[in-house]
Amino acid sequence: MRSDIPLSRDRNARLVPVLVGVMVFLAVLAASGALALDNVLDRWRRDVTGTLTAQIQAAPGLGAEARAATDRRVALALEALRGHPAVASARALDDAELTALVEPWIGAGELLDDLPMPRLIDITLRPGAGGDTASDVARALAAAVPGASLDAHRLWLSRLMDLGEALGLLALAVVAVVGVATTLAIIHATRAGLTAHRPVIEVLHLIGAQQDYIARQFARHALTQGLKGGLGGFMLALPVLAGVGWLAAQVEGGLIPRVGLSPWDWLWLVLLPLGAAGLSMLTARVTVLHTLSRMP
Amino acid sequence: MRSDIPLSRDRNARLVPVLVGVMVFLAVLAASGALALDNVLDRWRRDVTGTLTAQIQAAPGLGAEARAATDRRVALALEALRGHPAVASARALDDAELTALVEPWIGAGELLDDLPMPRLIDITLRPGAGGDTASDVARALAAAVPGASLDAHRLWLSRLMDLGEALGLLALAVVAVVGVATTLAIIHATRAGLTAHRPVIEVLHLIGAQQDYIARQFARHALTQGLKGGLGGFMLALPVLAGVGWLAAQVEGGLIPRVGLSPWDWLWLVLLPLGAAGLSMLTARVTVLHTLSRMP
Amino acid sequence: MADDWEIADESARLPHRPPGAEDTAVVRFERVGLRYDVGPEVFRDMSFTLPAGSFHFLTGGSGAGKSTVLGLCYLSLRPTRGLVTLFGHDVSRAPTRLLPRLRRRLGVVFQDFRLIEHLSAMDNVALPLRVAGVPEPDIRRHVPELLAWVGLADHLEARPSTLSGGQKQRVAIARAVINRPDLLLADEPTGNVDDRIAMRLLHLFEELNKLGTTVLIATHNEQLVRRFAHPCLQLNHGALTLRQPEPPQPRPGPRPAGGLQGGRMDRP
Amino acid sequence: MADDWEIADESARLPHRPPGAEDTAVVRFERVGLRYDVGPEVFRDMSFTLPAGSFHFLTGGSGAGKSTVLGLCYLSLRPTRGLVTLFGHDVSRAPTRLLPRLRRRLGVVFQDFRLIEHLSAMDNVALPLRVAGVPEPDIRRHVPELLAWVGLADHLEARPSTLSGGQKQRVAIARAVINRPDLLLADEPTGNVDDRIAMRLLHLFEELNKLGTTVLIATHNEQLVRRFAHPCLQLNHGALTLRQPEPPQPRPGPRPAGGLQGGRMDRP
Ligand SMILES: Nc1ncnc2c1ncn2[C@@H]1O[C@H](COP(=O)(O)OP(=O)(O)OP(=O)(O)O)[C@@H](O)[C@H]1O
Ligand SMILES: Nc1ncnc2c1ncn2[C@@H]1O[C@H](COP(=O)(O)OP(=O)(O)OP(=O)(O)O)[C@@H](O)[C@H]1O
Ligand SMILES: [Mg+2]
Ligand SMILES: [Mg+2]
Repeated sequence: MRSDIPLSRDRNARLVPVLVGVMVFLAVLAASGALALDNVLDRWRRDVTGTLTAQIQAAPGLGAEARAATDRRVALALEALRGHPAVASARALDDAELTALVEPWIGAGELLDDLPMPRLIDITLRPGAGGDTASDVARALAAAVPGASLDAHRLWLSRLMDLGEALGLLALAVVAVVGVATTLAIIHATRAGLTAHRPVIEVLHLIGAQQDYIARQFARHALTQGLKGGLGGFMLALPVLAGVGWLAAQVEGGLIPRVGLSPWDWLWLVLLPLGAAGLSMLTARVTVLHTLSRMP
Repeated sequence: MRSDIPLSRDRNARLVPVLVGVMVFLAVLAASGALALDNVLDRWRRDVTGTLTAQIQAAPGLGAEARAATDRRVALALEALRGHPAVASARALDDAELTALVEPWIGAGELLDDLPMPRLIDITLRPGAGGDTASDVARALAAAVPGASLDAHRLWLSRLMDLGEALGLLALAVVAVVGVATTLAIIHATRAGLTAHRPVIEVLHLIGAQQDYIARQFARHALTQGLKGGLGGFMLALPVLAGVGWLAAQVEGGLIPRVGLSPWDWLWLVLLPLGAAGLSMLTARVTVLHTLSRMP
Repeated sequence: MADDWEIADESARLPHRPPGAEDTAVVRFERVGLRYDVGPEVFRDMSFTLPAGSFHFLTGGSGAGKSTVLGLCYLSLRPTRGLVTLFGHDVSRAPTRLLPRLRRRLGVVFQDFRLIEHLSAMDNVALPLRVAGVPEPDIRRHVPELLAWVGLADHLEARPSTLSGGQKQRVAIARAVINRPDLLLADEPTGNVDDRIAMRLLHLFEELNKLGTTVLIATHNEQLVRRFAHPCLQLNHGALTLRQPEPPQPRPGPRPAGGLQGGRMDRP
Repeated sequence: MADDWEIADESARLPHRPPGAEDTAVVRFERVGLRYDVGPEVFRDMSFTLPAGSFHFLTGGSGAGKSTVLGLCYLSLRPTRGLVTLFGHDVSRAPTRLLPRLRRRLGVVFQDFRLIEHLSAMDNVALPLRVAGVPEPDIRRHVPELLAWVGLADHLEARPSTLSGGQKQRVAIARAVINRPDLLLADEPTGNVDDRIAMRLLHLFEELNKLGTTVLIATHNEQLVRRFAHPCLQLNHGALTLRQPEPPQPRPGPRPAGGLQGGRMDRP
């Protein structure tokens, strides 16, 4: 393509790239936050949905006899659970698993062997189990086996999940609001940048340039500026994201899954600066054509 | 004060208020998020720090005898706990409290009375108890009373708390980053708005206006514009905050405390638009004085 | 410069204006009236015709409406009433697609120059050629030549803000004539230059006129009008009168022979 | 208008210039040189003096440096070499605090007008008064009077962009003279108006001059220079020569008696 009007020599017009940069920066932060939250929720969902844990109190006393009594209770509980219509499968955790679970809280050692440890049963529910299934199973279990109860912990986690999902929706809503604000700001900055160019548009018009020729000049200029700003803002956001990721990795507990972004998430994030630049370009085009349409 | 140069008649200069508005809007959202998170953490902290719950398994069997045996275990556990140097006080939950706790999971009714319910003991630790105090207490308790254990649930919550605190720090960091970006954007928009006024500054200068007179005109203009934009952005953020608050209220669980902002928090939020307007004013003043200082 | 500016096959470039058809109207006003927004009518019932190849001055007091008449001719304004035709097209009813093509046949010197501030003198003058899609090597050849001819060889890369008033005006004139327009409209084109340069610029316009360009020059400079024997449209209280040139006066000094060639004019 | 513009106690307003001290230099250039950035020197070793109460023209070809000389006088430029004094102060060494006070004693008509686009004609003209802290009621009285006098009574509230070229120029002149400056610098002040208005404006400048204002007018209009018998500074290739007025020519038509009074000039 032949040489065009060198609009980019206009040194006053640094505002648009800087503002697009700041906006993309903020939008990337907001979007990656929402995406990471969504990922966490996803893992929780996979962990929690459709599973329960039953706890069977150990029979009193120490020694082999008491153990045998406890084993019987567990067998009884398993039978009761497997008979329940909502339960797909039930599996008792073995000693090693139990020890591993308790160890962090009470410490390892021979002490553990002496304690009358409660037993745990992993229950998988049939798909489509309703919200009160857990209470139903709990009642059935308690009736069948004395000293057996459902683990409130898991139940509570499932509630936390609901909360998390609602918070996720909320985060998405906030991201949407940030997105709208960002979009408006980019549109406005681009248009304001063009008001400084109104005399140029007028002269080009009076010189006999086609509307499309003029609009293309400015759209290309805006695209370049928007890309510069958008990619700049994106680049600035990367170290911040890395820092946040590092902090998050530091605090990862057993419950909180690894916070991270999938390749698909990255694709979404990369679309933000490109979208901002495209938006700036489109705004320039529409604004210029609108300005021209009001000139005779 | 006498009539001044009516800068506000310049209709092209709507960019600065709009951008200040968008920036304040985003900053208010970010800051109120951080403040609300801080509040949640604060309540968790108050709930969790220095308290533990011990669980005492019910003695096997039903009826008064078994109950009495369980009561003895509780008394034993209380004694052991009160004797522990890290424990400030220990209190057994009474039947009503226990029933209230279990009810949501298992359902109310006579069934409950029949079940051998485990007992709970609220433990308050002495201030300054270290991180491994809980394990220490747990070991002492398990040694003293068979079937007694510390509630892993609370322990886990304390870990969640640590996570939450780290996340809170992280949120503050993000808010700081947003704040810096916002500040830069407002400074830049104000300066860009002034480039359009450079000929005016020049003419005023050549006409013999004092530097301070010129700077004051533009600073006042920028303050007005900044206030307009900042308060606008703040007003727009209010319904969003209300919506988020409503959503949060919907999902409040027993564990998640009420998400809300204190009057002090609101003071901080109100400072944002005022600060933005002040920033805009200061930027205008500095920019004009700088521009003037480079004119002979 | 010379080769490109001397005529060669002018008729080929102007198929719409067969040689000898001097009576073809390039601009025709018929009972034209114009008002800005809600203001009073600047003029009304104005009628005149600029035949192809003619050369007219347009005079009138400050605020009489000269720039307004020119604005109607270069399609920056639409008549509130009446008919304006340009190259035979009714401008009020011409389809929008057509207007850029009409505008490219015009050269306009604006009273306030309207140079693009962030472009160099060269890029400003090159603008009409770029817009018309002229190949870049041609632009690189023609533009410096024309700028040298108006005395700005040393200022090719200068931004308009670093040029003196008269230098800006000459850049504006160069931009108006660079594409050898069919109709040249100049608004006070000599207000910022001294008499010598004014003469030289007027000769440039006459030279273009001889190549077939229709010329209309709005000016306050009575001397200029008297010195160049061309008919003059006089605007007075919204009424237009045509004044035929007085019997030719002696021209000041011999007219330069190689009209459009010649050296620099800067700091004469 | 008349009362305020007719002299009353001029000496009281100008304590720095005792009556009769005509030899006091308002502007003095001593071997002044100036270059823009890295460009060539526009002129060098320029020396001249404008005594208090004098009236000079400044002529020279386009790009000769007239606007540059004026820019040095109104403290928009600093000399690269040599000494410029204004009202007896060396402008290169005067403390920054002092400069605004010196500038308020000037009235400047810029070649490109430099009107503030978003202010009405009235507000533009009122600017020097506002800056000097004149009470608003006085502003409301003086400004419309002066604008009426230059023929813009109908355009008090017009934005500069809706004014014709000559109307803008008259607003610029009104702004320059509204505070009865001690030194009036005008750059091509009649480039956009017809001869009648040019005469009228020149008479305004002479009237001010009689009240004690020192006047320096840069112009290309040889006719004007010839018609008003004032000394003329001629710039030529960076060198300045002073030309004393030729023996007085017959003035064109009787000079208006009530010099600064009179009707409107719009669309004469
Ligand atoms: N954009 C506009 N909006 C409103 N009024 C305008 C506009 N442009 C010009 N006018 C008015 O129209 C009248 C004619 O203006 P015009 O510019 O045509 O005068 P002119 O003959 O070119 O004068 P000059 O010689 O001073 O340039 C003037 O009174 C002017 O105030
Ligand atoms: N800001 C600037 N930067 C660089 N060069 C400049 C600047 N202003 C003027 N010049 C150059 O200085 C020289 C003198 O310019 P000046 O404006 O003083 O001329 P002038 O006599 O006023 O001409 P005119 O009659 O055309 O207005 C010119 O060659 C011009 O290009
Ligand atoms: Mg005009
Ligand atoms: Mg000049």
